[in-house]
This record gives sequence, C-alpha cells and structure tokens, in this order.
Amino acid sequence: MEFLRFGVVVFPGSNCDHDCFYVLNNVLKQDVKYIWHKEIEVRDVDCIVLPGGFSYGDYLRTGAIARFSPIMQGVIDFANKGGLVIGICNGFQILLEAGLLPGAMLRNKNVHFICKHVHIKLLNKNTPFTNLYKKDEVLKIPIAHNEGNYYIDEKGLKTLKENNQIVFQYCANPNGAADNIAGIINKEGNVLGMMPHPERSSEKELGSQDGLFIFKSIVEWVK
Amino acid sequence: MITSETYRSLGLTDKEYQKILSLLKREPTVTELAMFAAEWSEHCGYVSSRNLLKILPKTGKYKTLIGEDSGGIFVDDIAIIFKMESHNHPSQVEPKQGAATGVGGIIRDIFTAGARPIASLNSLRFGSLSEPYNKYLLQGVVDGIQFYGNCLGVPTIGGEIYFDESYNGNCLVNAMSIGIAKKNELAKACAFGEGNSIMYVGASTGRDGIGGCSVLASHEFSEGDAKRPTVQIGDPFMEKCLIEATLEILSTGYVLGIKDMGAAGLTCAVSEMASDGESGIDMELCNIPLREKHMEPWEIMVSESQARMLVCVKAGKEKAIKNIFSKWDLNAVTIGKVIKDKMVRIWDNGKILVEVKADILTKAPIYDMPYKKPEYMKKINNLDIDVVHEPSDYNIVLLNLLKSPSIASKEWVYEQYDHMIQLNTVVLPGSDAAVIRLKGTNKAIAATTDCNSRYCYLNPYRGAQIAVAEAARNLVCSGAEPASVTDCLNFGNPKKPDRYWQFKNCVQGITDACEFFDVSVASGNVSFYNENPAGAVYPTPAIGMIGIIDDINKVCTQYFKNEDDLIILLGISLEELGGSEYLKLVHELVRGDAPELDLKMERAVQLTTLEAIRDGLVNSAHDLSEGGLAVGLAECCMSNKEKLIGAVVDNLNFDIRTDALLFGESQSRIILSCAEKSLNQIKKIAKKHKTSLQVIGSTGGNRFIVSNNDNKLIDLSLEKLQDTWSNALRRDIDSSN
Amino acid sequence: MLKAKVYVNLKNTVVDPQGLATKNALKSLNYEREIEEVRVGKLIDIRLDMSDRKKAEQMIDEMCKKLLSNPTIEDYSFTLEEVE
Amino acid sequence: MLKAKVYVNLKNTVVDPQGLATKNALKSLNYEREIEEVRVGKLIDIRLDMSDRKKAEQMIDEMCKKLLSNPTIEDYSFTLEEVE
Ligand SMILES: Nc1ncnc2c1ncn2[C@@H]1O[C@H](COP(=O)(O)OP(=O)(O)O)[C@@H](O)[C@H]1O
Ligand SMILES: [Mg+2]
Repeated sequence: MEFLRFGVVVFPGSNCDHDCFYVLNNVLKQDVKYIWHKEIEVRDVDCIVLPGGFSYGDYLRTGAIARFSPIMQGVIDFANKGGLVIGICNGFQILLEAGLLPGAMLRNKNVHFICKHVHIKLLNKNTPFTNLYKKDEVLKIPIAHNEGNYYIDEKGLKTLKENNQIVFQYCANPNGAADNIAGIINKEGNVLGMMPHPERSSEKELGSQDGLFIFKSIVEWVK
Repeated sequence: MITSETYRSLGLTDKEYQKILSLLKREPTVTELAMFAAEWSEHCGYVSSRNLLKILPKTGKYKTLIGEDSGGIFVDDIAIIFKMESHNHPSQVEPKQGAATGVGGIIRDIFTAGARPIASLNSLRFGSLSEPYNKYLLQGVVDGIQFYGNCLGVPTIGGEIYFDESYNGNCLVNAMSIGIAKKNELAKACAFGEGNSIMYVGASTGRDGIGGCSVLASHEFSEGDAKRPTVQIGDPFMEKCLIEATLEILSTGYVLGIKDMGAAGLTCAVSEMASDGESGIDMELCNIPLREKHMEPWEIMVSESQARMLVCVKAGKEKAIKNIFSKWDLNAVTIGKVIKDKMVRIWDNGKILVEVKADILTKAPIYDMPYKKPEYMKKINNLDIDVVHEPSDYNIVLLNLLKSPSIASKEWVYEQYDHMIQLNTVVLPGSDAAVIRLKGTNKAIAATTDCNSRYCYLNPYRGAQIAVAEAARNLVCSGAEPASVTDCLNFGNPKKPDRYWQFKNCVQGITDACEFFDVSVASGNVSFYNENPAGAVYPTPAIGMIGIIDDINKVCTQYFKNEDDLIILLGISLEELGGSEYLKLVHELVRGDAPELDLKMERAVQLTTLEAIRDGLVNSAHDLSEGGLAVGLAECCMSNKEKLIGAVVDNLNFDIRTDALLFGESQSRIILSCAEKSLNQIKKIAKKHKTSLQVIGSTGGNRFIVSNNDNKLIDLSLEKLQDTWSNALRRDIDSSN
Repeated sequence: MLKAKVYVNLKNTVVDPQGLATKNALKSLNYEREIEEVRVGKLIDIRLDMSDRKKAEQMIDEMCKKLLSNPTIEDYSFTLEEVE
Repeated sequence: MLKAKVYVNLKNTVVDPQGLATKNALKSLNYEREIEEVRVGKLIDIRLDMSDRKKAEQMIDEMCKKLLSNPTIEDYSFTLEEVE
C-alpha cells in the first residue's frame, strides 16, 4: 500500500476539519477525504479522524447532538471491526458521548476556554497512535477547549490504569481533568481520544512538531 | 395618515420628510417610511460623517479595493479583505451577546465579499475596573468574543484594551476581521441582469432589533412586546454553516451579487443591491421565512435578525443554490427578481406596498455639521512640568505601571481566544503584532489594532496620527511592511460642535498620516453618540492595520532571545510627560499635549528596523508606547513566558528628567536586540536612514537593571516583574470590591 | 438551611439557538411530530445557611437581578424550600 | 398541548466548576456568609403537540435518557403540565 487513506468526518460546526485534512494531506502526504455527517457508512478508509470544533454549536452538551448524526453508527461499526479512530478535542467529546470511550467531559475548572501550548507526557507507547515516540516522552502541543475537564468514577479510573488505557497526561493540569488525563484509548486499543491538538503541532513554523508523530505512528502501524 | 410625531420618532426631521414627499410626489406608505428612516439614519446613511470620510486616502503602495461593504488590498493574486466595526451600545447592556453578535456581523461582511475569514482582532475600551459593572462588562465582552470566534473557527489573533473613566457607562467594542480570496473569486454586493433571481438565504426573520421603529405598530403594545430587547443572542453555529454554504455557492459561478442583511436588514440589502447594480428589484414578502407570527411588512423590512443574506442568482440556477443551503440545513428561497426600471417594488401577497426608486432610498442626505474647538482643551493643554514631583522610588513606579490594567499583560484575555485554529498563526498574541502565514506562498500578514485615546483627547489631530504611526510601528517590529488601514471612529454626539471638531481633526490626522506612509484606508466604520451623563467618551479612532511580510522566514518578535545580546534604542527620548500613563497613574493628571510626532523621523526609525530585520541582523524588536522606555524594556525581558531574559541598561546618559526618561512616551522609538557582531551593519543602516541609534545595554541575568550616569534607577528580579505584569488583570477581575 | 431553586430563561421574544438545535436533534430522533418548541434555560440551586425565609427571598431576588440573570434578555423565577 | 419541564443536574458526586465559579462570584457580591453551595444545571422546556399524558411521560423519559442528559455525570427529573 502506498498511501494511507484517512477519512475526516465533517459535522456541522466542525472547525478543525480543514486543519486535519491539511496536515494529513500537505504535510504527511497521505490520502485524505472528508466524510459528511449525513453519510451512513464508512467506506475505503484506514483511519477515521473526528476533528475538533463545535459540532452542532456544542449546544446542550459537547458532542451530545453529534453523537446522533447518521455517520456515527458507521463510525461505531468501523471501530467495532477494529478500525482505527482518533478523536481530537470535540472528536474526543463525541467518542465519550457515543460510548466508544469511557467517562465524560466537564467544564474547565476555571470555567474559561483555554488556548495555549501545554506539555503532556506519554504513558503508553504501545498503541497504533504513539508507536514512534520515545518512552515517557514529553510533548509540547496546544490545547483549545472549554470542556476538557475529564471525569470518570473511581472504578473506571482503576480500570483505565489497569489496562494501560491512559495514553497522555498533562504535566501541569490546566483544566481539572481527573488524574491529569489528556488522552485515553479503548481497551481494544484502536480508538484514541485526546484533548490536545496534534494537527496544531505538526509544523516547525507553528512552534512544535511533536504532534505530527501521532499521525506518522498511524501510518507506520497500518503499513 | 403619517403624522409629524410618527416620522420624528423614527428619527426623520421635518425637512427630511418634506424631501421624501417631494421625491415621491405622494405620501409614503408606512413600510416606505420605515425604509427611509432606516436608510437615512446615521447608522446606514452616514449622514453626518460622509462629507469628511471622503478625504481618507483610497490608494496606497498596495493596490486597494474599496468594496461596497468592506475593502482590501491585493497581494499578487490574493485579495486580503478586512474591516473593523463597532458594537458598543448592545455590548453595554448585554456584554456577552453584544460582543458576540458584533463579531458575527463583521465576519459576515468578510465572507459575503467572497473571502474566507482567517483572523479576527478587536479594540476594547472600558471604564475603570474598580467599578463592578465594568468588570462585568470586561468579562462578558471577552466571553462573547471567545464564544463566537472560537465556535466559528476563526482565530482571534490580537487586539488592544484600555481602561479609562471616560468609558464609564459607554464601553467600546470594536471587532475587526480579515479574510482572503483569490482575486477572481471576490463577490459583488449588487443585483443586475433583468430576470435574474433574488434569493433570501440563512436564518429566519423575527422581530429583532426593530426597537426604534416600533412606533409604527398600529396596535397597543402588550406587556412583553414593549420591552422587546434590541440585543440578540448570537448563534455562531448557524453562522459557521452559513460561511461554508456561502463560500460553496460563490464557487458555483451562479451568484452575481450577495449582501449581508446587517443594519436595517432587508431594507438596506434590497435598496443597496439594486442601486449599486443600477437596476431594480421586484419582490414578494410572503415567501420570506418568518420566525414569529403576525409580522407586519414594515417589521419584516427593518428586522435585524442575524445570519441572513440576500443573493442575486442567475436565472435558472436557483435550484443549485437551494441544494447547497439545504445540505447545511439552511433556508434558501426565491423572493423576487431583478427588473430593468430602477425601482424597489415590494408586494405583500399580491398587494403593492413599496414602489420607490432605489437610489432615492440609498442617497441619504449629507450634512455639513458645525464644529468648534472644545473648551476643555485650553484648560488642560498646558502642563507645568515643574510642579510634577519626581518620585523617589522608580522600582515602585515601574511595578505600579506594569500592574495598571491598560499596560498589564492581556494573557488572561487572549488565552480565552482560540488564536491558533486554521494553522496560520506564526506569531501568537503577546508580541507587537500577530503574524499569520498565507499557506501556499512564502508570505505572511501581520495585523494590529491601536489607538491611544487620551492622546486624541488632548490633541485629536496628532493623537490620530500617532494611532496610525503606532500601528505601523507595531507591524514593522514584526518584520512587516505596513500596507493598509481600516478604522473604527468612536465619538460622541456629532450634533455637538465640540464633539464634531474632535471627529473632524481625527479624520484629518488619519488622512495625513496614512498619506505620509502611503497606506490606503480600505474600509471603516463610524460610531457616534458614545456618551455618558458626564460627557462624551474620549475620541477613539481605533486603527486596524495590516502589513505584508514577503519572506515568512524573516519574522520578528518583541522578546529578548539570547543572553549577552546588545540592546539598541532607535529614536529620541524627549522631556515630555503629557498624556502619559505615568502622569495619570502616579500624579492623577490628564494634562499637557500628546507626545510630539515627527513623521519623517518615524519613517526613518521604521525603515531602519525593517531593513535590519530583513537582513537577519536583529533578534528582537519592540516599539515603545504606554509606560515608555522602562515598561518597554521590561516587556522585552518577560513577554516570552517560557524563557525570561534579564537586562542591564547602563548606558542611557540622557540629559532629561529621570521620570521622563523612564516613563515618558516619546514616539518613534524601537528597542532592538542583536548579537554584537551585527552592530556595525545595523549602525550603517541607521545612518543611511538618518536614524538616531544608541546601544544602551545588554541582555542576560535574571534581573532587570536600569541605571543612568552610574545612578541605579531600577533593579528588580524577573520573577517579580513577570508576576506583577502577567497576573495583574486576573487579580483585578478576581478581587472583590 | 434553605434551598433556592432559581430558573433563568431567555425571554420569549428572544431567539434561543440552543433550544432550536436541541429541537432539531430531538426531531431527528424520531419525535418529529410531537415536538413543538424547545427552550433551554438555567437551573441554579443555591443552599443558604439561614433560616429567615423573608430575608432569603429578598436576597435571592437581588442575586438574580445582579448576577444570575440579565433582565435585558432573560426572565427569572425561583422557589424556596426548607432542607437539612 | 403539554409542556414538559426537564431538570438536568450534575450528580452530587461530580464537582461542578460552574457552580463553584457562581458561588465565588456571589460571595464577592457580599453574600459571603449565607451561601453554602451553588450548583448550576439545565432547565429544558419542551412543548409537545399531544394530549396523552402517559405517552408523553414515557417519551420525555426516553429523550432524557438518550439525549438530554448524560447518565455518567447527570441526573434528570421532569414535570408535565397541560398548557394551551
Ligand atoms: N483584546 C485583545 N484580544 C487579543 N489580544 C490582545 C487584546 N489586547 C491585547 N492583546 C494582545 O496583547 C499584546 C499586547 O498588546 P498591547 O499592549 O496593546 O500592545 P502594543 O502596546 O504594542 O500595541 C498584543 O499581542 C495584543 O495583540
Ligand atoms: Mg507595541
């Protein structure tokens, strides 16, 4: 296989869709297509990206309405068959609402939107999304969200830890997230959700390339 | 029958009403009257400002496009469209939604021109933070800007905020937006070609913003009605869909013209699209999507509901347009067609309601307003500097200045804005100007907003010139060539001659400065009647300026980069304190004249800086503004949070008062830092441009130390400085009263 | 101890984008025919360490006016009840 | 016509950042002593074009479970009343 085929799902209100497309296509030189939320099936892709943004205005609850978009059944089927899915920011929130990942998101502790570079630590490098990083690597990568205060009950947290499902932790907790969690993976290891934006740290000009290796890891894994 | 009471309460004068009668040769219908009142208002018709705005330069070193609703410049085959607009009064009563809908409005102006919005900025003014309501306003406005901009996915990359008592009771919220398009993709805001369709797209129409016109209601207002708010709830989600749908229909080639329904809604869109297209429009109201029941025709015509647009579509292509809008779950209905005679003809279920020549509506009267130099100027313009006592501890003064909310770091604000989305922001907020790259080229745009309104209060003409000069200086510090301006002119009641004098002089100041720098004024906006019971706000001609960077690798930021670099001061420090933040804060005086401005010297300093940056000689460049040399240097040390770098400034040797030296706000000064080996080349460049250059110290260490003639004036740790400056605003907001 | 339940709603004359989005979402969940209108407001529970009902009522009213709602666009109402 | 008032609240075991922020804001407005706790939830008004109360109740309950609340972090309750 020469190129990986990425599918970037576009919900009304998604706004990092172009950015993800750009990085995958122009920086990483892979095949990318948009998947409109009204489609009911995912076809011909190796990895689905649920991009950041404000799907349906984030009204009611982040990700709550998007979770019922027609495409989500397709995404769930795709994931259940072992397909790779990465949800970034709003994408992560949608994955939580859809039940593909455990837990929920609360408002940031300071009740403000926070946009800035943060440092996150890699906890699990044995995933399709992180295999190219060094063990315990610290990445500089931006966050931009209102609701990144990850919540999970104690039992759930224990399970996450036991199964090595916590993939990223903030070095300094910006939003109140339980156990400094910045990103988690499902038990099966094919669905990743993360609040930081790897697409925003994929080019030198923008201050950091630490995020690019997530996408590169995916390519590496599928090949 | 229309009574004088009716038209007067709509804001029309007797004379204007007589003019309408003679133009129509009959009495207007209620709907027509509402339309005239809207079109001939200050807001839409610019009746008291248009005469003066004519003098603003329409050309400059970059080819300029003055569009119907916004303007821009061309860089190669890219059009950069930008504009700034005010939303002051709605924000004063409902800060979050007022600011949000302000952002929404200006962004609509950009994408209806066919440009994809790529960045927003703002210019904000509040009264003193010691008043709880002003705190509430600041928090609400910032919340509104983040709520709207973040959701739309347009990065908010910069702005400015000042606090002054003059804005008590009347805050200013000016929003600026920048978009880009291929030169040949730009859209026009007119309707033409007999038989082509007029389509209504976007949100439904409700009774929003018809406040002023409600006198036309024939029925008695029932309880809820009478208090109908003029503030609306912003819906960035809808607008995001509208952006995508609009850019998609524009790419079909079927759209001949498109216009946002902003002020005066449908009235403005219909009459201006017809008159700008030198044609007429015939339309039927019953097809318009309504959100509320039993709306009167005049209500529909003046409603200012958000997120709606009027589109002129090639006959036969309506279906294609409709399909695109349905894909985004948005309305798109055909409501009329272009006709040959230049009339606006409006029907309501087959009954004719309006039949007026389009350009009668759009040609609002223009007035020459009387003006007179304000009384206050005599009193405050002279400042006897000898009665201003020099403080004994300059460390304390510096810390107090860094704490003052107008100077303090605005990180608390811009951290709430998504300033990175769209992957273009190369220089993030926190430096003199933000820089966004133009993907697919080697170029970048720098943008800034600036205006010191205290200077404008003391000296409107020079204050306005300084606003332009400072904006240009900020761009230059980022490595950009100043290219073009948008302005937002916030003033008091234009009918008061002293206010109008301020306005006139500020417009003249902007004009002269822009002509001097050879930059055009591509777009702008006027907001009058910014008054509180104590009087008008300070004259505030906010300047938004964009600059062009030809080589993205030659971008510069304001903070020191290395230890042991040389610190250079370009320009001359005069013994002047007039209008300074220091004078206000420490001596509680708003007096004197605005700082001197020698435009030739300003240009020399800017050319020197730009050339040195382009030649790769400097490591940082920061202009001096509020708080003067001491504050500017401190900012160089600490504005990169990840790497604080100290400085020892021990070679000042100036022969002026110490407070003027440290905190005076002389214009046309820039701080550079460079490696020692670059100094000679920079000196050569300075000499060529006849710029005064002085090496005043070097970087390094973890303290900020300033001395003059062996006299230690300032000696503070970087932690102390950084903590004071970067947390001040947050502390002010969190502190209870 | 008293507990106030404060309800803050957008005025009827003001569009409620959030309500609209929720309505559309419910419609697409197959409640197409039944749903007439949806409006989303705030529910603020306040526990007060006081027992004087009269005073509490006055205080909550003040809070609503000052902070919890903006009378330009919102209406509010509240109830008070005794709790442990 | 029926109108449902749906109340959605964060579970007691979940920290409520917005409630805390509101509490602090109220405290700084000089209600320092009285305020014990503040929690911010949602109030969703739904007008239903139907008259069968039983059916309506069932339907609203469904909506709450599916969309209007997130059972991981939220509780809900509702009331139904007849309106014109
Ligand atoms: N309202 C705002 N929104 C976004 N950024 C802001 C705002 N106010 C100030 N900033 C940013 O903070 C930095 C310092 O601003 P300012 O003190 O106005 O700079 P200067 O004096 O150089 O014009 C700039 O990067 C500016 O864009
Ligand atoms: Mg500056």
